Amino acid sequence: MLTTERGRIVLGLFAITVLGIAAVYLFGGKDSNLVTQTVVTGLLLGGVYVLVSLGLTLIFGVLGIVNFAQGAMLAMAMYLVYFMVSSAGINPYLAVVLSAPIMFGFGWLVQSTLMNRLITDVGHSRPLLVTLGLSLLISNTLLMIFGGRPLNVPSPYAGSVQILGAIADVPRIIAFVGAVIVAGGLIVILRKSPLGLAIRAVAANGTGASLVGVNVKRIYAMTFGLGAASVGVAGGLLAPFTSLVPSAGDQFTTLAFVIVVLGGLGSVPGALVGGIFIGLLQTVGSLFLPGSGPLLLVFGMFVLVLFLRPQGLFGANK
Amino acid sequence: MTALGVAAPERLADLKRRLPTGARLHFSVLALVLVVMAFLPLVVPESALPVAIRTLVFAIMAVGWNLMSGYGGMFSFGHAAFFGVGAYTNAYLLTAFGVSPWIGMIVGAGLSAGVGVLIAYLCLKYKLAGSYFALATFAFAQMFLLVTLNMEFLNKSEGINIPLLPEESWSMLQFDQGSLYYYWIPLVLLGVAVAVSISFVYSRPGQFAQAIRDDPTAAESLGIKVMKYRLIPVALSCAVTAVAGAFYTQYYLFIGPDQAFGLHVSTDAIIPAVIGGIGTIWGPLIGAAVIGPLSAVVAGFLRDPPPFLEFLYGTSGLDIAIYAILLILIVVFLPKGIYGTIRERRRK
Amino acid sequence: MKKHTLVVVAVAVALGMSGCSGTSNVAAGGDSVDSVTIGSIHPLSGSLSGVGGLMNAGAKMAVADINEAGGIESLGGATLVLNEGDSQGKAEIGQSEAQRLISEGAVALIGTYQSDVTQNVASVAERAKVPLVIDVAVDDKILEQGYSYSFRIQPDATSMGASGARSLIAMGEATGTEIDTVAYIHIEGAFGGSVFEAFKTEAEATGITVADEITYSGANFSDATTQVTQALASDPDVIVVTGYFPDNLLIAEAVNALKPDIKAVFGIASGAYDDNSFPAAAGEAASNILSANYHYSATSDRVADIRTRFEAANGESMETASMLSYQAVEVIAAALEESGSVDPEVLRDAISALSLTDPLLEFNGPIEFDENGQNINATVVVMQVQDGAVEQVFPTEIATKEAILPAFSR
Amino acid sequence: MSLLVLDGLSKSFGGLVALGNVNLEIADREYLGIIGPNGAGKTTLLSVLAGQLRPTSGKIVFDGQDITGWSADRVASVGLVRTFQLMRPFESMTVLENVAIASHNKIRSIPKARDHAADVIDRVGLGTYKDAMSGTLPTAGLKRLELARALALEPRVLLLDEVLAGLVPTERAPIIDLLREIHQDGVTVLFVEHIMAAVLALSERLLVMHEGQQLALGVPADVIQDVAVVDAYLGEDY
Repeated sequence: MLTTERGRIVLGLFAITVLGIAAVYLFGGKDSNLVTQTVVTGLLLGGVYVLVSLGLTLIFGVLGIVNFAQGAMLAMAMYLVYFMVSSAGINPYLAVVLSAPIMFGFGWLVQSTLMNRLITDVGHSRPLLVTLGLSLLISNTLLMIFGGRPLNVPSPYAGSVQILGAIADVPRIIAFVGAVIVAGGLIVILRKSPLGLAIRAVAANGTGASLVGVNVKRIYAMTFGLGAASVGVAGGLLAPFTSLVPSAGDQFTTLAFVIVVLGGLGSVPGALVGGIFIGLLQTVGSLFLPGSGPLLLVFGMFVLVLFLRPQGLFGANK
Repeated sequence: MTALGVAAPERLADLKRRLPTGARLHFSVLALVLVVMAFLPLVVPESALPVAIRTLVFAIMAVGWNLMSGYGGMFSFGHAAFFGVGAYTNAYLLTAFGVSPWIGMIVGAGLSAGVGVLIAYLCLKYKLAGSYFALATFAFAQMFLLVTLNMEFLNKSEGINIPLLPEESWSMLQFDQGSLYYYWIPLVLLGVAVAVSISFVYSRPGQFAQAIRDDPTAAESLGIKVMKYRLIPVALSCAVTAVAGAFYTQYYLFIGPDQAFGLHVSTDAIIPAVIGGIGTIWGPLIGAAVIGPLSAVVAGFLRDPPPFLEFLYGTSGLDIAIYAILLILIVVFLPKGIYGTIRERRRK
Repeated sequence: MKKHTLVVVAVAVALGMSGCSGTSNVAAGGDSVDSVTIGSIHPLSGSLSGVGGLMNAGAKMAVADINEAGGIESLGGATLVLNEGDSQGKAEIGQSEAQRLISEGAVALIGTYQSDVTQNVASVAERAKVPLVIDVAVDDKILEQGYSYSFRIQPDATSMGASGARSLIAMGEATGTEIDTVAYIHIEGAFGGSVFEAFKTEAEATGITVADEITYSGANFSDATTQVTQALASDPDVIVVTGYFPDNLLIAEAVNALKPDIKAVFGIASGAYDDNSFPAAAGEAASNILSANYHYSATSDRVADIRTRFEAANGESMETASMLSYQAVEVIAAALEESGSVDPEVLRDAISALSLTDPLLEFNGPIEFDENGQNINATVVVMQVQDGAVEQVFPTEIATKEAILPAFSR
Repeated sequence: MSLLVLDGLSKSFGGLVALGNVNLEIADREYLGIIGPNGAGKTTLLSVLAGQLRPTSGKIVFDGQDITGWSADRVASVGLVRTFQLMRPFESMTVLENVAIASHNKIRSIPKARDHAADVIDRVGLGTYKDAMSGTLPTAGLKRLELARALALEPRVLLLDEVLAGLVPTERAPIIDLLREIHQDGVTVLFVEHIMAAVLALSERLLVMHEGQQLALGVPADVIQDVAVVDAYLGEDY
């Protein structure tokens, strides 16, 4: 029942997207090369959004934490990679392998020392304020250590390739592929591993899970850790094409929330589909709307989804 | 005169009878607090005045936020929307039509209440609660920001400047730099906001709103119109917040999209209320009194550190990092906020 | 009754406060004082803390240099003291910092980098009757308020757009490069919008077509490929760009990836293209990008000396914004010297009447302010990234390298 | 004439029929007991009557007025008031405030509403807890609070959902007395309850429900003899 409904939604969204793009080709009055380029760029941008949202969908979906430190954690991961690349001279993509476990440890620590004290809280204000404080703390600590001047991580694979006549930046393609791999990895962990089973049990019913012997607080810490590790990978993959400033991640925080709600809380495939959809919407939108117009489009859609399907595209009915 | 003299005690007695003891106590404390605070500028250095004024603005916003989110139980993460509507209404009416800021303040409060009621009505109609409600209000604030950026008549991203007058004017709410009226006026506005809070909390609609917050199903089964009594605190909340916005514009003589609708505006309203204690009369004030000066105090301390901390001097970002740590610690270790925790201890 | 007493008390106290707080204000009229305080306000934390920190360091260095050279002679060798403020990039914090600095005795202010913060600080300065020397802040509107205490060293947005257009045209003629159509990509908002409008007016007057105007939101911009592709759809000779560092970088990278058949990427008031960290950050993509902007003089020995010492002291290259902060302190010091007074109102008149020769930036002449407070000789020069370094290429009198135009051979 | 008429009342959730074609006429001042195993649809019936759930089909007529599909607050204000099996106090409030919320429905003045609430509280025997925070009450106290809030609305029909559940026998007796008293004061009562002794002691008629259907209706003594009832009800629970 659920799978068919999901199937319908994916199919529907896919059809809407394809029809939308077709309409832009046919009636948009834009050069077809431009549209192709826009679609390719949108897909790749979607990959970036997916990377940033994957961690959040776990943290928001399982723990119910509106994590406003998501962007700052992303910046932290980027600086980690920068530090490893600039001091040890290692390949940035190798540095990702190291930054993910470090970020996992960081996330685990945050949840077990701070956030776990707040889980009995019925309101949402305290976890939110703590992550807000955390975000300030992280970005200002980065400022103290690295300064505010833009830094950069050179990609060993800089350059671009042609896809269907459109130009695509190699580091961005790597990030896109990375997004799919991370999503796949998370799906496997959640579906196949004992930890994943425990996480899903806790997400579905924390009290019930604790009754059958699951250490809920430990699972919470692991989940936040897993979310942070995803952010760690994201930071590493984005660093080669981002100007590193302590606030570099902030612009992604709000969009990540839009994507996670759109996809459905805690749904990894939802974040994947949602991220790509928002990337496309924003990029194709920018063909027709100047300046912040596409962003307005994104938020307008966000509110519509909240009203009409608050459980998100992939979320189970409440 | 005699008639008045005779009537007054009667009226007072009547008032006493109508007001519950709790409300009477709160009103007395409020009067005392206002009187004490009115003399505050006389003892603090002049350079602290801007910080004190900013703190008062925070406090008004927090009192407003607390009405909707503390007593109404609807967590707003988009109070910037209501602050901004108040600020821009005042700025626009003043610059385009020369309308007095006092009137602009009232119009802005009304408009903001209307906007807030509409947004909350939509959110409640579609049964958004908790984080979803918060994110929806946040999305509306963001949309207001983006729309303002594209509104020619609101000067787009440039914002609106309040023209400087050659001399002080009560009707145009403009005084000399450093005038203490800039302190006393928001103090009075804060007093009014708190008085509104107290009256609301102990009123019939206020009691209904709190019952709905605690348990909407039970409240409805007792004959309470849930939607109506949820929207009343929303309207009051938005109006109070809009007043803060209007005063902000008059004091800073400038409002832009980011100053009006930025994310930090929403958090400025939330932080003092949470730090002080959600759903309490005095929480927002105490929270503002702690948080408002905190970053200035930390920054001041670091500008002139004791000798053994000399090496910290000039490290940019350190003041905010310390502020962030203090914020986290207060939130984590005082679950009900400063005032809420104290009250709880006292009860036990 | 009660109210009146309150007012009286308050006024008395306010008077008392202003009396005791201004340690140096009272010693007006050529009296010798030990020290003179200048307040500086820059974004030392927040997203602009990088450039804010550099500017603050520039101002600090100017103060140190002046003190080392004997302080303000006409005030009996009084030393300068820099009281530093952090706007955090927020207008209201900037305003309260300005008030704090003034109440702590600053006789003049410098700052602030952002237009909205500067706007707020300017109104504080005006009301407190303390001069504000704006080092960086581009918006025309700041000086259009009719304020008499605000002065700006850098050119405003409109004049940058217009002179950017003139420079581009002149360079095209000088190198024999035909420039008929341009596409313009700029950040949404007052800054981008007013530079663009001025450019368009000037360019169209000389027969250049502005074929397309593409705007983007600075709040959310992580890939410029669409914008650049869109700009290329109108088949321009040159893509003109106005925006901040990260967006400029993205645009340069997108152009490099697309390798279009255009003659140049030409930044006007661009945050990145003449920044010394840009060539390293963009690598190949930086190569031959042009930028019309105000710039520290690359031909002056005095500037070279300041920059060398700055880099030695701070470990970072001294950018133009930082040089402007240095310059702003010099302007105030010169006015102090001229007036021999620490009365801010007298100081204002001195700044207004100033003619400061040997400016640290490539300007048309000495720093002199018009009745609005705008430096009349402020102008832009054109720079180009050549062999991994930012070089001045136009006008030819101040060029450090010859311009490469067409910039790309494709 | 009947005070409350249920005409073909049905409620289903998705494919699940929670209430199937209930037809019932309840006279003014009647005391109707409703029994049935868990999941029989008793609470659903109360929720539909109280307006919390909208019936899938059928009609509810109260005092000659069709109230089908009315919102819960409207139903409550015309005098059809329910209590909850799982008690739902307003936890941030004292006992007095909890009850005053209900009193406020008819009484606008705050002190008068409080006086009224205090009377009701005394009547249900919670007088000593008047100023206690409602969250701190023991189960028996919360049951009385539920009752007090409902009574403060001065209902014509009381819909009681297991007010005796979770109480030890010594706590039950005074509440049973109270319920009898309320009924004698002229209130019609629909009494969903598991405690058979109380049901038999109070009810004038007894409705037995099973899987959403009316199984039997009549004088308690007769109904209880019915074999089907024994099978359906006692067979499961005892």
